[in-house]
Amino acid sequence: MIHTLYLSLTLAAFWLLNSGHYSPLILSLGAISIAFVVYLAHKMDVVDHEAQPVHLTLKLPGYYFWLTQQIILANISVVKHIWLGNKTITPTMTTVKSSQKTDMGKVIYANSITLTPGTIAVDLIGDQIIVHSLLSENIEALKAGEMDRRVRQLEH
Amino acid sequence: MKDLLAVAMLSGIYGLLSASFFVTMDAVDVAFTEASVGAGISTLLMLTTIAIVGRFERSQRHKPSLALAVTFFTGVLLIYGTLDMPYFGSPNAPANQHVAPQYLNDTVLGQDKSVNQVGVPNVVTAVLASYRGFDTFGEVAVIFTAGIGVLALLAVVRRPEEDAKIAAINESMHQKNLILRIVIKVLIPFILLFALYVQFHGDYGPGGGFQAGVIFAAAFILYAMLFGLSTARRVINQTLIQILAAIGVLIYGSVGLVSILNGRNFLDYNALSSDSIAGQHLGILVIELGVGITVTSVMVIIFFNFAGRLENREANESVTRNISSDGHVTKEKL
Amino acid sequence: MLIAATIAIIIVMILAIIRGVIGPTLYDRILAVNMFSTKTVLLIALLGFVMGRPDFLDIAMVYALINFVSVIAVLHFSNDFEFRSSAHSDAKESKSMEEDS
Amino acid sequence: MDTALSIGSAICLLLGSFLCLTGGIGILRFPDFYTRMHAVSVSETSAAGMILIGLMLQSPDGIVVIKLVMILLMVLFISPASSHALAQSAMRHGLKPWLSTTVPAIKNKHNETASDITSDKGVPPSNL
Repeated sequence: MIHTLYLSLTLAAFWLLNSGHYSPLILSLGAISIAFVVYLAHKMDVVDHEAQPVHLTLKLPGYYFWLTQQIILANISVVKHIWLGNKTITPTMTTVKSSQKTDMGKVIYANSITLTPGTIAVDLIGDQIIVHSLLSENIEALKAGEMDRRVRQLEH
Repeated sequence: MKDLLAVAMLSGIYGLLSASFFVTMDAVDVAFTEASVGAGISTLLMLTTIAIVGRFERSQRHKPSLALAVTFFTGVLLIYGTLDMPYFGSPNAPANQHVAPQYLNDTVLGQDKSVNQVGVPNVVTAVLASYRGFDTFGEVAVIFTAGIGVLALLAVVRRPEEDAKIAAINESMHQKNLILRIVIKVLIPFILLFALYVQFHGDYGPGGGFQAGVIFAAAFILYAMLFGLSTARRVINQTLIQILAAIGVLIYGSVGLVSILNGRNFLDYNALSSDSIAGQHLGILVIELGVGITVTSVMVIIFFNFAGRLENREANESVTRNISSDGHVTKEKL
Repeated sequence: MLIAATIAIIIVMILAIIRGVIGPTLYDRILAVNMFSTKTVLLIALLGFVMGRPDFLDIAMVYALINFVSVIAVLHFSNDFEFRSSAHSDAKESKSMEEDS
Repeated sequence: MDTALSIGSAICLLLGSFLCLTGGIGILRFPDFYTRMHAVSVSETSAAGMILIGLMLQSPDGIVVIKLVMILLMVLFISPASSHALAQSAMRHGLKPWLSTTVPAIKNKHNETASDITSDKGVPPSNL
């Protein structure tokens, strides 16, 4: 129930922010559209704690702030190596263990790895994430577990 | 190039490129359609076809150089022909002297309510849906016919025993594509709502039934690809969607009939309401809805039948493979 | 500055097309298309500002979505494609490797 | 205030163009598919972010800013998913990555845990 409410609210915000036309006709069409989409979403079975992470709402902004910093730092290093050329890169592929319990947590962790330039989560099997990285230092940083810990904190 | 898949990828780039070109020419609505149809759905259907027929072209016996020469010659002639044409945007061009000035005067320039005949800020929508209502009706009929054609040629006969096998394949796929599955779960409601937003804001900005239908169908196609065709079939009833494709055309046509019954011409929306602007507005809204319904259903029908054929073939192949391996085993025993 | 950014993006689009044409593997081509369409999103947003018509942004949004759908489609059907390399592209790739390393 | 905004926007756009070009050079310069993905990832995160932020700073009204934010969020949400899907599919169809030979110490350590997925040192990538 709470997920339906959450979905309807986000959809309503999406419509209102995008629309820019607030005549009664358009608003009522918007309401009908939202109801229809929520109905379809229920029928498709895409309304649950995975798709609507209500419990994460308060914690996500802090995590994304930290992630943005990481992305900027990683960008600088990758840009440097693009200009320095192929001799300076040390591509590595290895597995990293993820300590998250839920699927949602694993997906956030894997997506954060991919979003950070220099590392790509190639595959996710059980709790092992196969990571390809441009530099071997990146893998070392991942293995140190800072990101893993932060995502795990997000789950609780 | 013999690799058809590479050709499909490059044609996707071509679609994106031509849409950017339309944007530079200020043809927003055309760019919108090109984005959703040219770069999106047609690439997707091409990929499905390649998956069915195989990736590599057979070696051809004829020489392509003659065809290339003819194409080149025609191209040169066409470019030579454009030299005689008026410059782009020239006020003396025939396109700007015939009916276009009246359309524009009636819609854009006549912002004054008493002059404005259509009352829709987006000129393209006004022209396509109101002045050119007949042509658009024809287009919808063409799309509907395409859907019927695909149904007639490719409709899959499904046997119930295959369902269990397909469901098992889907189950294994779920675990494999965990990340994509969750991302798409989050995304799908927003794609659907965005399609409806495009549908209903066609009066104000770029958009309308065609684009909205394609985006709406894209959401279903995404769902079918990630969650399996049989799950998607359970959500979207096949019979219902075939009926909806017809209903879309019927909605469009019946708007025309209502205006005839009110003593006006076919598709004259002024007849729908005592206030002519309100009538135009209502008429355009309803026919765009009809267009959207037909386009969505036909796209979904086409994709489902293509993909269903593929899935059936795979199921058959695995059946024959099992039989042949069984045969092998028995032979060894003998 | 808008014009400069537009030109930069067009140059990157050309680079992506080059990668799409020379391949050598199918995945490089998909990657090129993927990059090309992200750049198209940016290009359309920029053009909207250059031409003073910010309502182009809806199109940019459609692009972002459609791109995703087509990438997923390629990968979904990839099991049905015969992933075999021609000897020709093999040779080309290993040659370029030698030059690079 | 206006000049500050336009200077900020110009800096963002310039930086975005530079990052974009870097990504474009990376996709041509890097040796194999997986490393090229990193170059694309640069142009999709920071370059797109910088250009869109630059545009936000010179938007005429609120709704444009909101749409730009939405495009940015969408790009940031979709691009890791599609890169991941691409890499996953490439891996499963047996596209071998080109791995470095210059850092044997680290590589050997990882090879113990991941010998089944990595190809041998310095072997050029095989094609599909």
